[in-house]
Amino acid sequence: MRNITYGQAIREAMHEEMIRNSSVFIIGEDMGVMGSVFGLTKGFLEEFGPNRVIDTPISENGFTGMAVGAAMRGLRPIVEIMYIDFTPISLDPIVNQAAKLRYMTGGQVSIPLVIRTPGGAGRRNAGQHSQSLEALFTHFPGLKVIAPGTPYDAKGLLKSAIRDDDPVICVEHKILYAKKGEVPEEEYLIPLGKADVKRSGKDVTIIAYSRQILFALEAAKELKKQGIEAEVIDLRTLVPLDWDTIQQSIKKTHRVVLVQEGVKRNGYMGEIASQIIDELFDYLDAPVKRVAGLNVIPPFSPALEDHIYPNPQDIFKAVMEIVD
Amino acid sequence: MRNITYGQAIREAMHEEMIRNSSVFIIGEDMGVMGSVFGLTKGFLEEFGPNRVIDTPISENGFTGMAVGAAMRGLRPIVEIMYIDFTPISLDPIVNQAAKLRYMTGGQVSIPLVIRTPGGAGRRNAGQHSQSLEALFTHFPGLKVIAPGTPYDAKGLLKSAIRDDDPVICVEHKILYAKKGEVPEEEYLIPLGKADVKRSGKDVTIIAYSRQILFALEAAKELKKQGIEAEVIDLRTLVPLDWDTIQQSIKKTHRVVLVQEGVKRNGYMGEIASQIIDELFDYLDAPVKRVAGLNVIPPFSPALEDHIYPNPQDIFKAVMEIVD
Amino acid sequence: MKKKDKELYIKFYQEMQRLRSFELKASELFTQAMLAGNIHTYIGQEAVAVGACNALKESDYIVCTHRGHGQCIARGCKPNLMMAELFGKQTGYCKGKGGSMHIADLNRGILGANGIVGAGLAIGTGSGLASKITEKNEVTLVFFGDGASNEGYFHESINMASAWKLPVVYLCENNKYGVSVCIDRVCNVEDIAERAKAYNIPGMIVDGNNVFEIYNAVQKAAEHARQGKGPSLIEAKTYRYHGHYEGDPQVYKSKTEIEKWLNHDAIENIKKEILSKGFASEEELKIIEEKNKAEIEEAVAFAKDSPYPDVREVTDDVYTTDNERGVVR
Amino acid sequence: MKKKDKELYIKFYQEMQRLRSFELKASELFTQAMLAGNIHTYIGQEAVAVGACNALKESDYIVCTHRGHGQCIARGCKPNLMMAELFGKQTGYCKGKGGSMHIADLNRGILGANGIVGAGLAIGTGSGLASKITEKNEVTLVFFGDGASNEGYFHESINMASAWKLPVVYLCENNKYGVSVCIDRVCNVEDIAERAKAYNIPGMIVDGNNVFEIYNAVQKAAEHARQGKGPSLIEAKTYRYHGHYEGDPQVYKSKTEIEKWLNHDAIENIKKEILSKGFASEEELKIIEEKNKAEIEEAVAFAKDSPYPDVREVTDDVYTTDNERGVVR
Ligand SMILES: Cc1ncc(C[n+]2csc(CCOP(=O)(O)OP(=O)(O)O)c2C)c(N)n1
Ligand SMILES: Cc1ncc(C[n+]2csc(CCOP(=O)(O)OP(=O)(O)O)c2C)c(N)n1
Ligand SMILES: [Mg+2]
Ligand SMILES: [Mg+2]
Repeated sequence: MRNITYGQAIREAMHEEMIRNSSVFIIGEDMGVMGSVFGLTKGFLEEFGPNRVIDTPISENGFTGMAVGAAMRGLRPIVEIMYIDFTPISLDPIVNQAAKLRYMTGGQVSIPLVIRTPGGAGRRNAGQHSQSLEALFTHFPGLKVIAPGTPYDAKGLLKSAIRDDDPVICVEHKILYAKKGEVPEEEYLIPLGKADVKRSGKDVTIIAYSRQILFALEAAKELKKQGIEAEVIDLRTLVPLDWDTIQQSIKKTHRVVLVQEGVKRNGYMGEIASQIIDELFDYLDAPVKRVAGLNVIPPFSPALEDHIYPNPQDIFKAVMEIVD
Repeated sequence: MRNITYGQAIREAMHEEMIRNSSVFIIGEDMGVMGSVFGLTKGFLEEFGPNRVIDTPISENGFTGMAVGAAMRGLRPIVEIMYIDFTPISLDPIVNQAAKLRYMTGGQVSIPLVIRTPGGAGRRNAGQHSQSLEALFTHFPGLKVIAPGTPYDAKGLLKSAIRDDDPVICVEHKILYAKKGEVPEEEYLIPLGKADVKRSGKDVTIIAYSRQILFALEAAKELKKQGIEAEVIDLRTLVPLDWDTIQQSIKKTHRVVLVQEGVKRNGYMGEIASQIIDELFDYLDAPVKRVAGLNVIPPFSPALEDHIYPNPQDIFKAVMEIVD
Repeated sequence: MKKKDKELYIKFYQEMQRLRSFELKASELFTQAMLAGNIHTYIGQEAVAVGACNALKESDYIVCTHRGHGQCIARGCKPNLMMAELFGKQTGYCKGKGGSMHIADLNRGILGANGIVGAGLAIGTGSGLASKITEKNEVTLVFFGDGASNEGYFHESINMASAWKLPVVYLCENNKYGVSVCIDRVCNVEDIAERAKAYNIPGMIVDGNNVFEIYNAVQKAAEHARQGKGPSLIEAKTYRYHGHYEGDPQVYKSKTEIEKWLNHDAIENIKKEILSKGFASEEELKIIEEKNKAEIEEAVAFAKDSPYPDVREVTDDVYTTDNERGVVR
Repeated sequence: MKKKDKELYIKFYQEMQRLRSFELKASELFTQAMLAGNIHTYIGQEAVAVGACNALKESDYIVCTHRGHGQCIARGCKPNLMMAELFGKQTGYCKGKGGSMHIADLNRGILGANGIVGAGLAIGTGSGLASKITEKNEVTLVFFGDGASNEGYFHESINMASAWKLPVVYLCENNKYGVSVCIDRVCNVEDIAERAKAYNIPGMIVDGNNVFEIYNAVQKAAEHARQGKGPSLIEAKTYRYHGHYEGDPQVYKSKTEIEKWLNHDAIENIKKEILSKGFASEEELKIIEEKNKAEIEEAVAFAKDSPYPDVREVTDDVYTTDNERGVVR
């Protein structure tokens, strides 16, 4: 199979869906003439024209709110918020409008909106350009949240998201954009809400998503050298959650390590941990460990930044703490 | 001791601190001429003048950002965001500015800012005026978060918050404003980061905050009739967390129920649950139960609204599930 | 022309009077604790909604404010389904889930009221964008308040609409107050319409208590938009008679100010004109009033008789697809 | 007067040339992968910062943008501590925690650069509010870009400053682009300064490549503010020579446009004037240049020699009080 980057996979997903459905359009900063700051929409303006590839002013709150309005009118906007760190400046239209309008109107409208936004540290972009804020969105009913970790998943999930009739937040990871992986030429979709067992194992379950899934797989390789077979579950979709896959795995392994890049306190893995402890208590042979980002602001210095989020070694160690 | 309302207690806290320190000022919508929509600052404008009690336009993002700037200049602003539901429209200055400026400037500045904002359901205010969003703030390092449940705690904590050199989010509950409780005439402070054991017990620990602490105490009374002695811990401060009090209790009771009003998914009790299961696993005799709001948007109808958040009965039942 | 004049006068009177009847009843019911939550009444501002909505076509869209009852009814919402919504009943426009601040009726191009001041400006602008993208000749009219004009939403939305010539009419209902705060205290321009200059679009000031002025201005602005010339900003100077919410003691208003506006009531004025022009007699107007009242009474009866939503509905409609899983955990 | 003229010419030349030296060096280091993250250089816009900062008093404040190096240096920041910050070293202004986009120096009234476009507008306005509350006669100058003028922050901040007559000078560096987007495509007014009308405050347009024009305009605006007359909006028309970030291929700019601006370079222009007026000789200017360069080289050496922050510092300074507990769980 061919290998393409995660960025290219996202580009293909948007491209195919824009061809498939003329209601799909792209709106965001630098999406047109520049083809997005990460280069994901190069050539789109020429191909689809300025009505469907819209370069906005720096008005995140405004254009996200506009996308909600356009979605109420039956269009299918794909909004890019250039960095997830800017979603706090455009949160109202996401969490008070897009997430709620269907419910508050008694089901009169659907909001088929996708918000793509890259998060993640590792590029020395400092405190306001390196956060992982997916946890915010999981707290608002009405939103669906995806966070792919591979090119294959990114393409299949984003295509499904664009076709979905609910608002979907697609959390990408900027470090992944350049990472390659197998992606078929043929069209495929990955349903929202299906986790993926990226590696089978019987001794411990490692649950992760986005970039950390790669680290979890690396850790699993090291663990194998110690004779430990880790099962690695990639959530892929955070909401709705694929509980079946989680529980099946834990019922088999009886041990679980949860991994997220973002700030530990009230990150999404706290939610997963507490569902596990509530419902699978009797299956657990060890504490549920979280491996997560420090409770700090992302620092700029290369000497500091790599210490704030988990690496494969951290995952390895956490597993070693709970297997004996 | 005299009985005053929670609203009155908050009012007194602000009043005393404004007298004590001329750097303290109030800024927000309808704080001056009207004395705030909940009546908490009536008379303040006359007493302290328009430079210290500022009626703003409807510009939450702007005036919250201004408060950050004023705090950098050494003043101590108390911002009111009229409903916590509007914090998504003013989140950037809170989470990207106030929370981060100290760290990002290498410790050059402190941001002695208090943001008071009422949350909570129960007043048939529908989806955009009834949320409990404290969980958002707990995810941002650099912020402290308090959520008092009684007049006594509200006054003592808010006074400490105003004196604190870090940004503090004070999450109030609109249903509590009219609730009365004992508050001494004499000045007192309650330190940030200290939980309060509101009731001692040996059979189960119930942890809650804000309005749910009252429900937890009601449930405890009912449980007593069943011969179950519940220990009720009021977190009061969500960040920094008083882990000592939590762990001491659980090491004694071996059972814990966590209660929050807000949406369950990724609410703050998920965080507490996962800390417990990670660090106190061996002390637990039963699953950690969360009693929390449904994962829905607050509905308007009185026939629906009271079903979305926990009541004492729900807490009672959750305890009964894990004691035998 | 005379013929049309007469019809319009009567129509406007009937509609404005109808809005007021609805709101007076809602206010009364609220005071009797029959309604839950808060309501923000439109009493005093009727001319704005009636003038504006009559200037639009059926295929057009509107976006309402938190003070949206009048705007919805003027656009054709049924008082009984509205009233049922205020009661929190299953038969309401939003099945009881939205309440006073969130009434929408997509069948009439009503994209909804909003509880977030200013949010409607972006939503309406997005509707304008949708019309542009789909090359439809519809206009979107956005109602918003003087207070809302100080939100970032206002600036960002109108800037984009003007840059892209979107078919939107921005109609500011300047009733002088955002809750208790007089716009003069928090804004350095005399008129909100001045702000049109910041976007190089037409700005118009109209007497918001003169239904014809509004009607004409909106027609003009809508035509401008339909011709692809982009948005306009209309400021309608008006006044709300009741508090911001029912029960608000309005300490922030002076008696003289209140009286001045009561003496310039849109409904009273048109009534006088109708009588003086001989378009209708006192009795004929009385009949209109009675009919309106009866309709509102019926609406109340309908609302009272309607069932509350079933508790199980509380988890419906969070999501369009896969709702159950999205709600369960 | 002549004397002062001469001094000013030389001073401005020296300072502008210094900023450019710093930025050219930073750009070079970035290309050599010596710097981490992104940097946004100020090359081409030097006149704005130098003119503006020289018009302020020591007790005044400034707020910078993400493109803030030049603004900081013009206000007196030390190139070595700046460079150390760009290197992520412990000796930098922010101990390596902020980097290029977050340099602040509270000792010089520099309230910091900001990575959130527009946020500085509110922070600076808040600083103005603080001056008003404490009845200090300080002025706060807010640098921001043409792109930032489309954020809600712009509207909300200037509206409040104008309503309350806060001592703030809003200085828009209109370099025509926000990243790749030409302001003309996303804004319907010719000049950002037009927007001053929406707040009824003075709006001025100046040649942003003429340091004296900026100097004079800011002096005037600062004086206006100091007299309690409130804020002003100054638009300085300028141009950035490099990409938005280093490495940006700038596909969005035309050659003719670039050339036009290169032919109107602030530093070249003042140099020519100095020579033609006989304020200094080529050699004297060369000496200034060499001195600047030497200072920058020293700064680089300082930065290179400085230690990185210790890993343990990563959890410091999240909180002022009770930091450890706030970070641990
Ligand atoms: C973002 C936001 N801020 C504040 C409020 C509270 N609030 C509701 S209505 C209102 C006043 C709005 O004033 P205006 O826009 O003039 O409309 P009016 O009430 O006069 O019709 C305020 C402040 C809100 N609902 N949303
Ligand atoms: C809120 C926000 N949106 C977007 C960005 C990404 N971004 C950084 S600089 C910039 C352009 C800013 O343009 P302008 O204000 O004109 O300043 P200039 O770069 O031209 O100096 C953008 C879009 C950001 N940092 N913050
Ligand atoms: Mg108003
Ligand atoms: Mg620019």
